[in-house]
Amino acid sequence: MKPHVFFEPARGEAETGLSPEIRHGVNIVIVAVLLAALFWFAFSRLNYTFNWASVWRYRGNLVRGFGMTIVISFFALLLSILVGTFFGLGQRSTFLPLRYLSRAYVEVIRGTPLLVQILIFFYVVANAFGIGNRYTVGIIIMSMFSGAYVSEIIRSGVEGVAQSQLESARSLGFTTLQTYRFIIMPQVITRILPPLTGQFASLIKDSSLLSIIAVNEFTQMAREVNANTFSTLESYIPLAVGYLLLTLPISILTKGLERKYAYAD
Amino acid sequence: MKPHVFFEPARGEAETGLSPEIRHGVNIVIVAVLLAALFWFAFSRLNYTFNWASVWRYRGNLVRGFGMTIVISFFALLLSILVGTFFGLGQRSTFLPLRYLSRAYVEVIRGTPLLVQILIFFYVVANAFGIGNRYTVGIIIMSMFSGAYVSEIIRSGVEGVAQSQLESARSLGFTTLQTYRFIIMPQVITRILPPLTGQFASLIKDSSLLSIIAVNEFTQMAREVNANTFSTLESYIPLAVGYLLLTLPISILTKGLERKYAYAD
Amino acid sequence: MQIDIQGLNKSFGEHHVLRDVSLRLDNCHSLVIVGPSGGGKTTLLRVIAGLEQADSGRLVVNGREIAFDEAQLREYRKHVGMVFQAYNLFPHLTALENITLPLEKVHGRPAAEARDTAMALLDRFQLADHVHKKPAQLSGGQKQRIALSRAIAIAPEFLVLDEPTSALDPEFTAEVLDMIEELREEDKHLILVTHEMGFARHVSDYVIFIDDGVVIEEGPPQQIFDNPRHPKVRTFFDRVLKY
Amino acid sequence: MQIDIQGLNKSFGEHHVLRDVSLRLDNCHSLVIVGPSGGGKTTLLRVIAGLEQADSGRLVVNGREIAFDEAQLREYRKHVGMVFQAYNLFPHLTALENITLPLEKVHGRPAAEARDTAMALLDRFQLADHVHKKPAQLSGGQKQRIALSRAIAIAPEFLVLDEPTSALDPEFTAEVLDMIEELREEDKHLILVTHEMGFARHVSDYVIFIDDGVVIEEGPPQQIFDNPRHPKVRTFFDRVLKY
Amino acid sequence: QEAAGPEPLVVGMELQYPPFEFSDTDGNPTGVSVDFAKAFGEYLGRPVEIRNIEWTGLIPALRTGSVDVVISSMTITDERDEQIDFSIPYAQSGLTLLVSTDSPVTSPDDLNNEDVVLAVKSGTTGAITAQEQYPNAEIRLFDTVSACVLEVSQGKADAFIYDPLTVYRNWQNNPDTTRPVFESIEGTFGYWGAGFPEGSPLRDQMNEFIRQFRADGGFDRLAETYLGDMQRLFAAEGVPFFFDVES
Ligand SMILES: Nc1ncnc2c1ncn2[C@@H]1O[C@H](COP(=O)(O)OP(=O)(O)OP(=O)(O)O)[C@@H](O)[C@H]1O
Ligand SMILES: Nc1ncnc2c1ncn2[C@@H]1O[C@H](COP(=O)(O)OP(=O)(O)OP(=O)(O)O)[C@@H](O)[C@H]1O
Ligand SMILES: [Mg+2]
Ligand SMILES: [Mg+2]
Repeated sequence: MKPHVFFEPARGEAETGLSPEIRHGVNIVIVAVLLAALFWFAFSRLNYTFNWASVWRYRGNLVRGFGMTIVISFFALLLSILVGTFFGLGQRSTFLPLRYLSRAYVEVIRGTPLLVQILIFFYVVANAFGIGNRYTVGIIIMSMFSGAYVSEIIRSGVEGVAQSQLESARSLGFTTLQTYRFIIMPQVITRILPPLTGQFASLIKDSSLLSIIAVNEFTQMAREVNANTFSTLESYIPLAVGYLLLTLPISILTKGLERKYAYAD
Repeated sequence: MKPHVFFEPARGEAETGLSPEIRHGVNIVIVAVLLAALFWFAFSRLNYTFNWASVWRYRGNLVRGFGMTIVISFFALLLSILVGTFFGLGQRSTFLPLRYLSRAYVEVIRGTPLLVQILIFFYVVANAFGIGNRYTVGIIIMSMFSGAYVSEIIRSGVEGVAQSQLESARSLGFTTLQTYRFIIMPQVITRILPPLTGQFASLIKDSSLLSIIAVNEFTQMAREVNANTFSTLESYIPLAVGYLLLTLPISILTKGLERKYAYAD
Repeated sequence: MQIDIQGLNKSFGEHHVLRDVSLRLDNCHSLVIVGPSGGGKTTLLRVIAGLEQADSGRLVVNGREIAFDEAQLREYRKHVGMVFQAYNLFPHLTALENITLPLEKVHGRPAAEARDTAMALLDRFQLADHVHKKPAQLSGGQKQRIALSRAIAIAPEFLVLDEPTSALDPEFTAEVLDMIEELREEDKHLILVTHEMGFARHVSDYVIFIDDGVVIEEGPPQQIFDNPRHPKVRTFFDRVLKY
Repeated sequence: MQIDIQGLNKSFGEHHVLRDVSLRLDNCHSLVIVGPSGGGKTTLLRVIAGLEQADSGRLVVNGREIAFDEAQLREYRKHVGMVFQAYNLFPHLTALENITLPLEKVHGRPAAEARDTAMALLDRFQLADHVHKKPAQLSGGQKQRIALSRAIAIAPEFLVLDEPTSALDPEFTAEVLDMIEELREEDKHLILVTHEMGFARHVSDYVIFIDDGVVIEEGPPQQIFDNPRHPKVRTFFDRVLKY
Repeated sequence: QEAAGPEPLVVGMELQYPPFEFSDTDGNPTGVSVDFAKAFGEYLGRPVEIRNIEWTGLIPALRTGSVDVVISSMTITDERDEQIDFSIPYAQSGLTLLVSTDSPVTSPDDLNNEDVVLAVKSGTTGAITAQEQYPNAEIRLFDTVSACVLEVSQGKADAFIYDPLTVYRNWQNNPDTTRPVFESIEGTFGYWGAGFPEGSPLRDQMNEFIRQFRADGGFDRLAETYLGDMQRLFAAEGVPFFFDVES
């Protein structure tokens, strides 16, 4: 007999009598225990004595860095959606200079390291145009950088919508904006959310490179604590936990949206 | 009159008589000139004398780092497709322990900084299991990291395939593997290639973090040259160009695949 | 309804789908297009509905020239109710929302009014139990009825229907016939494609027969159905009688 | 063909779509299912084709019990030719590839043979000019003809057809009739849903009428069409005559 | 193969600090620390394997035992000492300033001022010093020396706190926009030690070796090879030289 506690009934198959909550709960616990055991084993093999006291002394710095990361990421995330939408649709424009500008933008930004972009943008471009505030510049760079990835995600989503749907919308007299708002967006959102969530997770973590222009965000602070206390694992484990605290809510939110907008076709 | 050289005819609109090659060529040149002008202006405002000679002496190091990045990225890229496919489909499995393991994997890997993963994996996990070769470990870490993002991209693609298509395949007697191979894959490839290309670009650049475990790849070498020559921008510009040289072929290749597999629906 | 089509041509690549189609009607309530599969019926309908630009030719409907300019066309399409051969419902919207969304967003009707309009039509088509289902949960005939409701709900100047009864059983086909009668009384017009000859005969004022992109016969239904001149048309109708 | 259905039930959520359907046929070449839209015809067909599991009940086709076990069902489905109401062609494959892919991959035919089989069918359906088009470039009737060809190409034990002539003009409908005649001679069987009563009468050995998930009348075509006992069935056929 | 020879001595260093530890144009590790490490290997009779590890990774590498010793111009501090064991000092250095030509700063005494912006490299003794001694100044932490230099040369920061060697070289590269202040910052004089995992038996051998190497004039030879002009400049500015260690 198939051990029903481990298997979900396939589409079209009848339920097994076991409540889905119990089945899922049991499996979540099993996986959690398994992973915990793996790490416990690995750490126990390690000849390393944890020294949390010295890191604890620096908790203030970590919290400040965490706050900075939240602020930067939040604005950059919103802006990168705008930037990504603009260049994503720009690549589909019939106005060719815009189309090629969008393509060049995507290729150059995706193709070069963020490190170099930050250096050049801050010390060359922003300098030439007299933009001095490093936080503003940081948010702009992060949204430009992340926007390039977002734009390709959005473009592929929009291109996945069936022509017949666009035609249907046209035949009903929807404007282009309305078509995007009411027809395309709800149809692609479930498809673009998973890669988009990944991109946002990357954005949050990549913002750590802003430390190169002395934006003292979370990673930089952890590095600093590490440099001061020389307890590497002790300062980086809170770092991992902190980032998880930032990315998990986004994951949960987007999972919810995915479910909300799910429809069969 | 609409300036036809800047506009592509819309779907269903007649051609304008101007050959598409000329139109596209002209616009590519215009965009290129525009961007060049912008950077020329920015750099001319910068009070900085470039000293390429000292960087040139270190070209050998840069080339070696470049080679290392190519090798690491190449294997990690291939492996990350495997890892991503496994966990992407794992999330759709009816075998619940696998499903939750896949979800946990994606959330933890995407949610925590690569830096921390490298440190923990190399110094704790690989250490406990006695894997010593840092290049092997580097490739494994990079593919595990990138695989989490790839898995979500693949999952969203696969979930975007219409139920009716799967049913059609089932009714014809295709096996699951054949359905993925002949029906799902060709239908999703155009949709997942743009985000996947972005992910591969990220992978190539993120591999620079492996320098923390003494894998001397491209970025590390550029930083070193930078430190050794006391130059500030001269070593980073070749770095940007080098990464572009790696990511552009991937972009071009995937654009080609996108076109090849394109179909209307 | 006034229709004036002159020398319409349309190709897809090598494939010449409409060849020099010309037609002039001055006072016609319902134009029916019949002909063999792949003849170009849908393509002609799409050109008339302003969804596809012809390669050459001129098209005037009710005194309005249909030029391929999106802004103008949008205004035009707002007043055309279209039913696609494949229905083209929005898969992410419920049956009800499929009808109310264009009413609210394109025609600016208040939500309550849009809902009432939609519910009245859905009731009439016996869909009251299915208003909150999405297209994937509906049967073929149910989808077609919703597509019809969506087209009629906007109170269009005229209707363009591509095989509107292909998935409907005789009962609902009769219902559609009744509806078309009512529209005729309200002085609304329609252009439709069908391959059900009984239905075509009932509904048409004027019939054109398209084969391989060419109008090979046209005229009032009595003439076309009972007395076709072109041999192809004759064999076509003979087949209907065979079963 | 032997069919033995006992107490079949199927619900989608609250909606009870098939209610206690039972049917026993011992020697029937072609079973036709008719009834009003939304009555459950497609659902019943999908259960018979092994695509949907019933909530309860038993189903035996040609002595083989259809249980919901994917591995077994796959073997079964390989010998059933299915045409869906919405055709369900693969949009990324050309007309030809839509037919040859299952032949090559599922039935292991050599590429050349698969191609010949496909071309013969496509020729017969006058699709020789369209073999390299993808579904989006084909007319409704063309798509339906390809779906039919795909189902027939695998030389199935029996065919399950959901409104296989809904998009076809009388000429091709007659062609489909001829084909079905041939299949009958080859001792192949079919189960089909249609709402074209003329077609149903021609093609059927046995007819069942499903309304609201219940078989309300069944019998040989003469009895059902000329002498229906159930009042609902009677009014249903009366409508056909109205136009 | 085990018997082919003694196990190699694995030495960790960040090859980003010429002329102490860096890569030559062929990519081979070279510099004062490299030669020093090799001499130590010879002393032990073990071959030396240099591993280029990013600064942050050095101490974990020691603590998890993936390298035997770190010789990377690392200043001995109390906090580092808590995590690893240090040898006796083998070199020393103080901190000096690279100042923007636009800045009014002329000596370290001007730094503890609200109007002053200090650029420091994260994780260095310069960063620690800035935070401890100049709480009133605005302190910006950067990842790289080049960013610190750019800040100063573009006038975005007043001064960059780093060792005299780096300050000298960067001033040479940006003579129009920067100037050095070689006067050592008070209390920043630090000793460099080799790092070992806690309790490593190699430490005593290293201590022994350092004394012997100094006595043999090994450090003077290294200074001559790698730091010739620098030694003269330090003398002219009155700055104590790297190898003028007492003990
Ligand atoms: N996008 C396209 N690309 C190429 N050929 C096309 C395209 N659209 C339609 N065609 C071809 O044009 C011809 C006419 O198609 P159309 O859809 O107008 O036929 P129809 O008369 O509506 O047929 P049916 O009754 O089967 O729906 C067909 O042969 C079809 O294959
Ligand atoms: N997935 C589903 N979820 C909910 N209801 C469904 C689903 N699929 C079908 N139904 C409902 O089941 C009923 C029967 O559907 P079915 O497709 O079998 O009808 P049908 O007899 O084939 O009708 P038609 O002639 O219109 O194709 C319909 O009322 C339909 O709305
Ligand atoms: Mg058509
Ligand atoms: Mg049906």
